[in-house]
Amino acid sequence: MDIKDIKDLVELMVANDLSRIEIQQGETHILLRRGQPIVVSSLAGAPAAAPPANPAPAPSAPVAAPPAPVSASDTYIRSPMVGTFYSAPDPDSPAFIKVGDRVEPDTVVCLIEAMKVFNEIKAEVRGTITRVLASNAQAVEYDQPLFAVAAS
Amino acid sequence: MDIKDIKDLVELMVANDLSRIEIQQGETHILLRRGQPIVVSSLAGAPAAAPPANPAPAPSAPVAAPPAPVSASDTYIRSPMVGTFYSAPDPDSPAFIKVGDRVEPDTVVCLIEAMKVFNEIKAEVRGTITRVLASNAQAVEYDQPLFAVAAS
Amino acid sequence: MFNRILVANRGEIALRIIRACRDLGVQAIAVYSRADRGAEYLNLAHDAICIGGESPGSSYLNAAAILSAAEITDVEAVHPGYGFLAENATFAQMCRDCKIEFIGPSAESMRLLGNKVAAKKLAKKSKTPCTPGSDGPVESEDQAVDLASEIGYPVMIKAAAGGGGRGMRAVHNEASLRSHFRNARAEAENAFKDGTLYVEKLVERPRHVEVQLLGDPSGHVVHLWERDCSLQRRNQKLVEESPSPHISARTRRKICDAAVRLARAAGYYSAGTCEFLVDDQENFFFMEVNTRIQVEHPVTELVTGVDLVQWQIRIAAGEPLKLKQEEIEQRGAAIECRINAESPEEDFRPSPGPIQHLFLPGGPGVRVDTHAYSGYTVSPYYDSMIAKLLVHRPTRDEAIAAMRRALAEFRVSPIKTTIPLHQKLFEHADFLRGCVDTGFVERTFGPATWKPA
Amino acid sequence: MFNRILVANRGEIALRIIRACRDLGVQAIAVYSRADRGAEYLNLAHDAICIGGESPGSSYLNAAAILSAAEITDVEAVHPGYGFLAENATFAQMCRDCKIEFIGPSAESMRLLGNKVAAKKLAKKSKTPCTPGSDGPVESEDQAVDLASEIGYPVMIKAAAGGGGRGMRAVHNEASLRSHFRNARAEAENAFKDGTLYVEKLVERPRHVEVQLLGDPSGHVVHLWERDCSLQRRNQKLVEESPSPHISARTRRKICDAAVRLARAAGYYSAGTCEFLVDDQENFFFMEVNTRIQVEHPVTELVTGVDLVQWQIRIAAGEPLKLKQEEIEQRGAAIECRINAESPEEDFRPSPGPIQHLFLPGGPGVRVDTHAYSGYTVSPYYDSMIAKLLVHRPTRDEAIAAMRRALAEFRVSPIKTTIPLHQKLFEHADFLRGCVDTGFVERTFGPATWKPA
Repeated sequence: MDIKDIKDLVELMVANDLSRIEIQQGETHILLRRGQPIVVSSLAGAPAAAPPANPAPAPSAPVAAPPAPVSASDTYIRSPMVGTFYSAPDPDSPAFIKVGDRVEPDTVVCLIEAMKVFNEIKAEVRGTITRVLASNAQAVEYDQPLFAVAAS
Repeated sequence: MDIKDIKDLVELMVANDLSRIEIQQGETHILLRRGQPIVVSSLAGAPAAAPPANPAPAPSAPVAAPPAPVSASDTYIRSPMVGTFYSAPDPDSPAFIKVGDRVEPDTVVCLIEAMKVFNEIKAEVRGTITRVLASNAQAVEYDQPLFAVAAS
Repeated sequence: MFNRILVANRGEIALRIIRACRDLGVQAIAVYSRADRGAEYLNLAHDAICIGGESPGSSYLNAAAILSAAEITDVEAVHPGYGFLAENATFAQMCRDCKIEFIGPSAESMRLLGNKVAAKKLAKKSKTPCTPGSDGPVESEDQAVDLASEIGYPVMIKAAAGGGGRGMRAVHNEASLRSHFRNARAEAENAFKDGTLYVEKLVERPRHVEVQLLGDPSGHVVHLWERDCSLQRRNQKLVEESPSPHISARTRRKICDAAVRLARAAGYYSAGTCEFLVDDQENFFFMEVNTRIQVEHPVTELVTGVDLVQWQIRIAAGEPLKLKQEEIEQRGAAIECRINAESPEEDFRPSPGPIQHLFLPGGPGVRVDTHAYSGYTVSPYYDSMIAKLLVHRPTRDEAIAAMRRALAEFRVSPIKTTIPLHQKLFEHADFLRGCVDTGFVERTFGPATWKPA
Repeated sequence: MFNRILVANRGEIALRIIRACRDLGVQAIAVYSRADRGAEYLNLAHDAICIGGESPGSSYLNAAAILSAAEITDVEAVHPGYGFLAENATFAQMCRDCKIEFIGPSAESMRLLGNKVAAKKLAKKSKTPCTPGSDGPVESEDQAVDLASEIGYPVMIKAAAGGGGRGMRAVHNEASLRSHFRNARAEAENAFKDGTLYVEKLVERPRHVEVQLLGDPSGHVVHLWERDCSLQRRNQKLVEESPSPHISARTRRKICDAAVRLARAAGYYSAGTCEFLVDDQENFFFMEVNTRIQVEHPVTELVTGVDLVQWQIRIAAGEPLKLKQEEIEQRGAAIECRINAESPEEDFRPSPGPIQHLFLPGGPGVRVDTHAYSGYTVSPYYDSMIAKLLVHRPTRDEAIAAMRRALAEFRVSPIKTTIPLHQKLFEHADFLRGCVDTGFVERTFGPATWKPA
């Protein structure tokens, strides 16, 4: 990753009117944003299917499962990457957040492990957690809703 | 053609709720009808494309041409067979009918020649001819509108 | 070559003939009934003309209407496809009397082979093995009983003019023979206006193996190897394949040579098919000759690389059949599934109506012949086949895997199709092992097997 | 054989790989970007997982996301398809470091052959003819000028790391060489982060002929004959065929043997393609090796009957390559048209958007590879190819007739496609005679020819 790549990505964002690009590659982590922070409501598109708890499913058990229930009024904190969801910094600690907690854009809400790297995921929105949609150690897709938030 | 075939055709009509079957085979001519005489308006389906005047078109000239203009209020006397349309009993005689003439169901409106046999075509409807849609010696398809009739 | 021919049929076979015409640079004139107006395949013809109403009798079976259409469109030949008038010798003669070539064999050989008794006589003459039985009409019930006890039960009662299983009865003893003889005759009377019956030995658990033939009027006849059509339901073929998994190379040679001998004896030309029954010991018995192109002809096209419909047209146009027997190879394995608009769950009741979504399979080794598309309406007036799905792969096992893949890709809604039955067939051990007979489908997938899970 | 592999690509090639997996009984896990969510082909995979946003950088080019997906779905191998990460040696190494097999050649041979200068060195070592030119990087403008005057104009400036025509310049005299040298270097810098240039003799009116290769790690390498891809527009292939109409049987042998020698010298395994330029005298010059499956691979599958994608997977799973060179026949003629969602009338501007009606061609000799269907939306984020239309017939003339027929059947609306261009190509005397070069399309079908009639 050098400045050239960043330039390309920015061009790409402008050309395609993307509001956010986030890339995690080995050690490198890049987050680009344009305009207001992305807040996708279920009206803007069906949420991704939620993978099952087992991060390495048996060949017989497909990853896809019925999507988590969502309501039009909610907004979501979505997974910015494919990986494994962890609700707490370590098995002995309490979860980063629970239903009813207020979050600020920079509040860390969970960890997602990808390629042996644990990534702190921030809320990116301001509001109150209404539901937790992913369970600890669950495999998650890109764009998958992790938390429902009543914005404020 | 024997009584068995007729029986089959009748079964077919009943099974498929057909209102009319007409068959011309060499010398044989068969007409079967159920319910009221068939009167198809242009609402009931687009009219057949009208073949051009030349009954034996050059390979370059396709038979199909833009359909004759039709209006929803009209009903049609349609060709009961594929063949060549003749508006008069012979070249020296006047046409069987012209615009403005009243027709009864058994009024002969034209001849259609198929397999060297000249078939007298009857109006099958009661009304006044509003337009003549086929021209003399023109090749016509089955079901093609020949005359527009204001029913009465 | 012809400049212009009339395609006297509908649906997928009309499209198949139109495609052959385009490949040959011949103008195809399509005919259609009011029910088929607006079908997409008509746009692929040079021109299309409406010849009658929905009922086949007023359109596709209406010889006068078809010949009138041929006259006003100035065609040089008529291709009848299969079904409808394809095996009607009178129609063939009518065409030729009008100086319009009928794309098929001579009316004489159609008549000769169309009559089962005459065809069987010819078969014997040309040393083609036949099932033991009455070598002619059986006049009376008693005569039938005597014959049956002589050749031994079970025996088959068949209509001389028969086809499609009508007028056919399998009987296992004198009592059932006597009880079925009369109604078989009545059925034949109704179906074919000819009550002539004959009786022959019933081949038990038979395989259906047929040989594809091509010939020209000069007497040059070749075979294009066999097709196995043992997967049938009520005498309707469901799956066809080549090579046959049931016969050895030696039997293959013998059966193909026998078919060629018979065709030569009949002075046969154009495309045709000689059908045989084959028992477990690979004994084969002549059944009948179909004097038309068949639904399942693409199976042979895939394994031989020969375009059968193009050859029908070429031969009718007077081209000599250039194929040499030793050049015709049977390469790899090909299988066809007939996809019908029928509901297997409801005893295969036809399921006509509009198709909202149609996703066709594709990719390696797949051929699809269909006149259907998203937005097409399956008409209730004609047979329910909406597509022929074929695969061609180096081996039978690979062909089966490819067919499973293609069946999974094939999506039709909302109408019901036979795809679920085909998917069951392609998982069944007996079919995979290649040992099924013509009764297999009804024994294995009868109504009981379709109870809602 | 693997139980489960990840398909690290999208569109038709993802579907192609999924089909190969189904035929092999391997579970395919598809990955998709937010733009491809809901695409039909994803339903044919055992499972599908979203790996990123619309931009390739965040999804199909995102090695970390793909490997994370591979980890959580527990696959044993990754198939990269073509484009995206297919020729990225680093990604191949990353996969193998994670104990996930990369379905392709070794990272070493990818690096070796990915570098034009190194590849050319190897070609010379293995007696594969190369275009005369700098046998290494050209450091300065002056050095380039000296070399050019030595080998004679016209010459080609090329980027060592190049591809897709970027960093390439044809110059016909010293002035234009000097003026283009600098911006070619800048372009190479931008495109490949490597400004290394080299200079070689420009082959005028060249044909593009490439040889399909298969090899296994034991060193067994075979060729599957050639493809002719001379019909190009701005270095993008439009039509590919096999056999090449441009070369004699003798040249065919020589060029195929040369490709095999080079692959052996590179210790190459899996599927690959060796590209050559051929001049009017049938002299051929090595261009480059593509270390991936190619868009046009089905052309070779049709003439040889060999499933290339299945073999890629088999070889990656450790199966020995069982094909013997003498058993690989080139049968009949196959042609592919790339159907792109582009408007020929508007200088081939991409024409993305929803497809309302899609009627695919079918019937004898036709193969269609497409992920599109009625209701599919062509995404603006990725390349514009929506289908590969292929025909396979006994002769080139018959293949051309079949392609004309299939192009006429192919209906896509309302988006614009390149079908009108293909229809013009298949009527053009030069193409029919089989004498075109890589500049033919731009010379003959430039913007001027698309003026509204």
